[in-house]
Amino acid sequence: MRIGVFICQCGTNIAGTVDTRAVAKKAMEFPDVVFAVDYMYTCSEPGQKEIQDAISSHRLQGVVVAACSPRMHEPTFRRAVKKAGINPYMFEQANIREHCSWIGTDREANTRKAIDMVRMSVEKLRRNQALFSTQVAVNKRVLVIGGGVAGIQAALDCSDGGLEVVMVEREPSIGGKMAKLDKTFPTIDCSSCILGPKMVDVAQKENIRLYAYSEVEAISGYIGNFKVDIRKKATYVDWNACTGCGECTQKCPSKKAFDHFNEGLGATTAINIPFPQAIPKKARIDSDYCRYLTGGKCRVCEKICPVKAIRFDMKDEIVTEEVGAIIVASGYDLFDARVYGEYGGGRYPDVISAMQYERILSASGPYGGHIRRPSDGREPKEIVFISCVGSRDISVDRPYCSGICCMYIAKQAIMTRDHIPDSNCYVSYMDIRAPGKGYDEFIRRAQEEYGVKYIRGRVGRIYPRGDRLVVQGADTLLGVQVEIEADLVVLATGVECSAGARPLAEKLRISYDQHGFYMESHPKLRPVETNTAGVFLAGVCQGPKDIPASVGQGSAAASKVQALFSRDTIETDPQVAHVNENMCIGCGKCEQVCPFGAIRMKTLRDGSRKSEVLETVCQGCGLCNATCPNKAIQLRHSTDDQILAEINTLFD
Amino acid sequence: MLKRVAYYPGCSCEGMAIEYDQSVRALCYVLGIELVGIPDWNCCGSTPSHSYDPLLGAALAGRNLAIARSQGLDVVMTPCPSCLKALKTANQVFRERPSEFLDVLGMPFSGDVRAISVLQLLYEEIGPNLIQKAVKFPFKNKKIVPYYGCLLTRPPAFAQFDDPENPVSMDRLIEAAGAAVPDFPHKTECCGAALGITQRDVVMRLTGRILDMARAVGADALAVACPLCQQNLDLRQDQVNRALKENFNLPVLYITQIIGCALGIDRKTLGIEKLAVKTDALFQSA
Amino acid sequence: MSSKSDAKQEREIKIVGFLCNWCSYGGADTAGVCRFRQPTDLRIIRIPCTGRIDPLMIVKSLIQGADGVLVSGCHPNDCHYAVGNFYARRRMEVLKRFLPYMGFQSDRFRYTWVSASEGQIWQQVVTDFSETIHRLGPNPGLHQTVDSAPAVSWF
Amino acid sequence: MQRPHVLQIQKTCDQEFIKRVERESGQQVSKCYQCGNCGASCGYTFDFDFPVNQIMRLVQLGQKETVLGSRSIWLCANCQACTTRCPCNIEVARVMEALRIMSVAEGVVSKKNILLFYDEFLELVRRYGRVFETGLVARYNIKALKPFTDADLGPQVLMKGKLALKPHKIKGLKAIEEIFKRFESHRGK
Ligand SMILES: Cc1cc2nc3c(=O)[nH]c(=O)nc-3n(C[C@H](O)[C@H](O)[C@H](O)COP(=O)(O)OP(=O)(O)OC[C@H]3O[C@@H](n4cnc5c(N)ncnc54)[C@H](O)[C@@H]3O)c2cc1C
Ligand SMILES: Cc1cc2nc3c(=O)[nH]c(=O)nc-3n(C[C@H](O)[C@H](O)[C@H](O)COP(=O)(O)OP(=O)(O)OC[C@H]3O[C@@H](n4cnc5c(N)ncnc54)[C@H](O)[C@@H]3O)c2cc1C
Ligand code: SF4
Ligand code: SF4
Ligand code: SF4
Ligand code: SF4
Ligand code: SF4
Ligand code: SF4
Ligand code: SF4
Ligand code: SF4
Repeated sequence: MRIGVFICQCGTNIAGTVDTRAVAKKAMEFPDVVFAVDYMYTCSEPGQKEIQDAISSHRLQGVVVAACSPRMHEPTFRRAVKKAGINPYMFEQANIREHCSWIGTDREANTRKAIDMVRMSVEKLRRNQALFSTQVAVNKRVLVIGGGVAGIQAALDCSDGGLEVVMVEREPSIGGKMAKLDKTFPTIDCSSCILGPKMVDVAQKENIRLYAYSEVEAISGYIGNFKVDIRKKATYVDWNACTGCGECTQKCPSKKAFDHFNEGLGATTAINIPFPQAIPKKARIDSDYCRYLTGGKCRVCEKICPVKAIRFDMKDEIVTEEVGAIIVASGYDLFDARVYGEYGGGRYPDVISAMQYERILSASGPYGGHIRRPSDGREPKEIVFISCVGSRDISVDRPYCSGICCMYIAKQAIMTRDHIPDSNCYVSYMDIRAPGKGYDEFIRRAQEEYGVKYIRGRVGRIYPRGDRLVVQGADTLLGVQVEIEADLVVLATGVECSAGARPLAEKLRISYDQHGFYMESHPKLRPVETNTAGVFLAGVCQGPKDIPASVGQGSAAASKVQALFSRDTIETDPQVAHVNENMCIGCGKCEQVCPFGAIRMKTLRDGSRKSEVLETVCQGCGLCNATCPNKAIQLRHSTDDQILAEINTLFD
Repeated sequence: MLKRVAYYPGCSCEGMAIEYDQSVRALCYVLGIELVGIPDWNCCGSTPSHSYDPLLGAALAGRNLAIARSQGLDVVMTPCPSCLKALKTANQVFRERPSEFLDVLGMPFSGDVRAISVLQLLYEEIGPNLIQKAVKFPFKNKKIVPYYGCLLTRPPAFAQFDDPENPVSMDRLIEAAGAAVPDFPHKTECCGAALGITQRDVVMRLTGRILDMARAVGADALAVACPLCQQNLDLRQDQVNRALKENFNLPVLYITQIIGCALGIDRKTLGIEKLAVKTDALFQSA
Repeated sequence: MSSKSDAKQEREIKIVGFLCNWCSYGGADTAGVCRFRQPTDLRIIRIPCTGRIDPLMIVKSLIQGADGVLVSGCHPNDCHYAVGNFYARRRMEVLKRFLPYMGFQSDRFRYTWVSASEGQIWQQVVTDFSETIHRLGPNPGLHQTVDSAPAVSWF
Repeated sequence: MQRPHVLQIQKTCDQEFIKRVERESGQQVSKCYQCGNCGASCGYTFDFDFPVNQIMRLVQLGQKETVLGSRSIWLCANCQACTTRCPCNIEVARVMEALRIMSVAEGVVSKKNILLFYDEFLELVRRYGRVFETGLVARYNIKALKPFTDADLGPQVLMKGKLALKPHKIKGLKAIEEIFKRFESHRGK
């Protein structure tokens, strides 16, 4: 084999701590290497050209690039060598940047390490085989998990592009958090006015199939061909029949059911429609509160319902859908402020969360849009907002910034001053994070135009005095303690991963960070892709963000799906397992361990049993390879031979 | 349930807090807990020793633990939170800097003698339920607010007892004794601690705040579990009244005295008459 | 650590690392991108999944003269291939017990779970393991030959 | 302490000091992001010359003289409110304690009377093995030249038999003395 080696300097990123020239020189001594050179920016256009020219002038049959991580540029270089006529799998990349030049400054040690790494790549390359992808048909349907604003946007964009969409929403209605909001920053748009029409679109588009009050049970398959089991949870109402007239909710005698939509402020009936604009607008019975389902007596709704939609014997049901791509938009939950004992730990009714305040502000909320305090219904005059509750706080394991609360506090303070002109609003803050377009101006408006008083310093504790709450804080700019007697305290509780985010990730085989937010493929360059082909991310499930960013990501994920579906077939990854039938003894161990059911045992004409790999199903994990007692099944591009060669060459 | 513990009264229980000592002993006797004295115990060093390397205080406190160990006991109970802190610190310093600690202490030390407060003993080992059953003279129609002070539950990782922001152990015990417990926001606000002598004005202000809140929530009395708290709130109440031009008249009892009374132990035995603010109103049925 | 004088005095320490592509290799990338300083003794081999590792590869590395072997993959339940790391864990637990029997100090082999976001943890793992190996010194090689070791089934 | 008009950071930042505080308190002061919660929670802020969050800030900037000479570190009652509420898990009270110890060692204690009280206390422990309040208050009052501190309390506590007039000497005084001695020689090292 004729091998060419290209050592990248990456400007000074590599050359700063690795003697790239020396590495190139040394590489010339390795077996089969006929050409080696170092180059400033190998991935740049002239850099790639350099490789392609060398391929033709030196009649190279394989290429090693020692540069950044292959997770970064392997696809780039594979494309480049392919253009020059070499099979893309006759390429190896040694990671001398992330794993070498960037982790230490000892130039000699780094150079020795880089030489070793190039040597390993060369030895592996010498055992590479040309591999060829096959084509598989793509099922051009897309699953969207989560019907918040991010999921809605993704679904509508896909639908507009002519794709069939399956949407699964855990709650009885889509809309997510945004449906609960009153107004939205940085302009003061009415939330339901801008979200409502989109929700209606979801219901009306013929190519969107909505499963509300449903969850993903299991997922199998791979990009282009996923199979999804969906659990439709029992609503005890036949939604095909229910017209959403609401008669049942008027008459239901169980009136103390927890009102999820209003964040527990006020109560609802056991059979309820979550909110007037709900999509789908159907009734559901909350089995925890229904007198018949818990106590065996009542059935009032059944009598009332004009279309006889009530089904007390309804059970969960599993349906299966087949799709070619998945967009995850499962959103977030809010931090439970009860762990803050110093803020009352949930014991004071007038210390509320910002989402509760959002409901209080809303005309469709529990108080009809009049600002009142939950304890006695009095209109509050002194309102304190506390930022970073359950954010940027290591002691409660939430070290990250939630990114949205600085902005929504300003919004809520503005709305408060708007509703109650003779009120005083105070914001206790540590830093103000408002980097979006028009955002800082919005914060300034709160202070300058609306007279909201910002106090720099965290609040130490809150305690009641009479019917008011004493907020004991600090003004660190003045270096003093401050006390505010408040009628109402609003806690800007932070964003945390949605309940169930981790098990859902495990079903999808995507990764999540230590706080449960889903990992994108690359934080800068592949922000909506995951490492599992065909699974994309949108919205807060990937990390805290506001509505504009969630919508942007929803559209981005949709366009990724459209790009994927713009072809009728996709290339499979040829780095899959392969059986050498002569060596296979038919023990079946590989079949047992394969997590994807990609191995079948077959019987040859001579009666012997052999293993066979379904190449489109195989994901290339190599479990079978490690398991096979006879080493008859080998993972292509990562064979035993290749790995052992990499080890051996280190100690020659 | 613990039946037998080593007892470390601490210096203040020999003097200013003598009634705390009396009531602890009487209560434990009635509840069937044997208090085994630590022979020839010495002062635990308390806060002052910490102006120097914590080793000194740790070694002073450590000697008492070592003696308790040699008596075959593995739990030391003390009524005083400062002593409790010192005893626990000894174990902590032993874990963190064993060789230096042993050097200074100069006697065998195993680090396995647990230190608990009398409150912890009452709440965790005996429990409000048992106490409620034993109550003969409940404080009917009386409001008693629990004041925990700063050290009993803080910092939580060190104290390993109750909740740092809203402790409830004393609340439950007072309720068991038949009194009502209003929500008291200043349960753990610092009273001024040992600064009483050196910085009296500071203590006046902090103690005043606590008394003020107790009055505001309608307290007939306060319950405490710390000699320093008691001293600041009770003995200095007159000073506070003068300094702040107030007229507080709030009895401040040790939690052991309150339970003791409810169980029917003689008030004299409990040292009630040694308190500065008169308690008569508390014992008149309303 | 791997300072020049060190390298001159004794033969350079070499540690072989098997890292799964999805988590730990990414974690090592993250550590690099964040410029977290690490010792340079580690030579990383990228594999799709820790489940790909045949324990004999680890033994082979040690026989060849590796001073240490570090295996790292996705956290349990976070495996890109669902269960690969569970198989790996079982195999490596068995291996750990057999290493001394084969004449190797079991401290020369370690496995851990590091995700792609955990650059800092990767730094700690590498630093700590390298320190351990430096303490143990160069691998003296086999005390007994593998031939005398029993055939081991890895399940 | 007087606030500097212009803080010339390069000239006054003492890196060694920062390291020593970190070593002796076991806390990493750079973790503090100046939220102010400790200052908000501390009952003594009104009497401090620098709220405790500013003490943390001064340590971050290596302002050794200002910090060690501050009133705050001596008025701190070690109540642990700051430690309990610090969102960065800093044991702030341990930093305060380390600063007190350092200020004694450097001889720059601002509140000499408080140290005096503590020293008198320890002297009694050394002499008798236990502390008796009468002796403590009396000795302190004399040395602090405040002969009448708490004199108003005297009669009532006396009457109630709460004040021992004579110290209780423990038997193991030798052991106590040895602890002090070993401690002193240890500190000398
Ligand atoms: C008090 C407050 C005020 C705010 N104000 C503003 C504002 O003024 N302007 C602004 O830009 N942003 C604001 N935000 C932020 C805004 O709420 C979010 O940016 C936005 O809602 C994110 O949308 P999402 O679709 O990613 O998540 P979500 O709205 O959380 O939607 C996720 C959806 O997925 C569903 N789901 C979750 N798990 C599953 C599952 N396993 N299976 C199926 N379905 C699932 C959920 O039920 C939900 O319907 C505010 C946030 C708060 C807390
Ligand atoms: C000092 C500095 C450091 C930064 N560091 C980071 C960092 O570490 N991480 C990070 O995420 N971001 C960083 N950023 C931000 C980052 O640079 C931008 O987010 C990003 O480059 C934006 O890309 P863009 O394509 O939108 O714009 P640009 O990079 O500005 O690209 C716009 C292109 O359009 C061309 N163009 C302009 N007008 C016309 C026209 N009329 N016709 C044709 N072509 C036109 C321009 O010549 C240019 O090539 C940094 C920015 C600065 C200033
Ligand atoms: S190939 Fe990688 S290492 Fe080289 S210049 Fe490009 S980014 Fe840098
Ligand atoms: S269940 Fe019946 S009564 Fe209730 S909303 Fe539906 S149609 Fe109306
Ligand atoms: S049966 Fe249940 S849901 Fe229906 S009306 Fe009665 S309580 Fe309400
Ligand atoms: S956005 Fe503002 S309030 Fe929210 S966590 Fe970040 S800094 Fe705190
Ligand atoms: S590599 Fe083997 S075990 Fe893994 S998916 Fe493919 S066939 Fe199955
Ligand atoms: S494990 Fe190996 S030998 Fe056994 S059936 Fe599979 S390929 Fe054949
Ligand atoms: S420990 Fe000291 S600094 Fe901290 S809150 Fe208490 S008195 Fe203030
Ligand atoms: S509470 Fe902690 S982080 Fe906040 S200012 Fe005090 S020490 Fe710093």
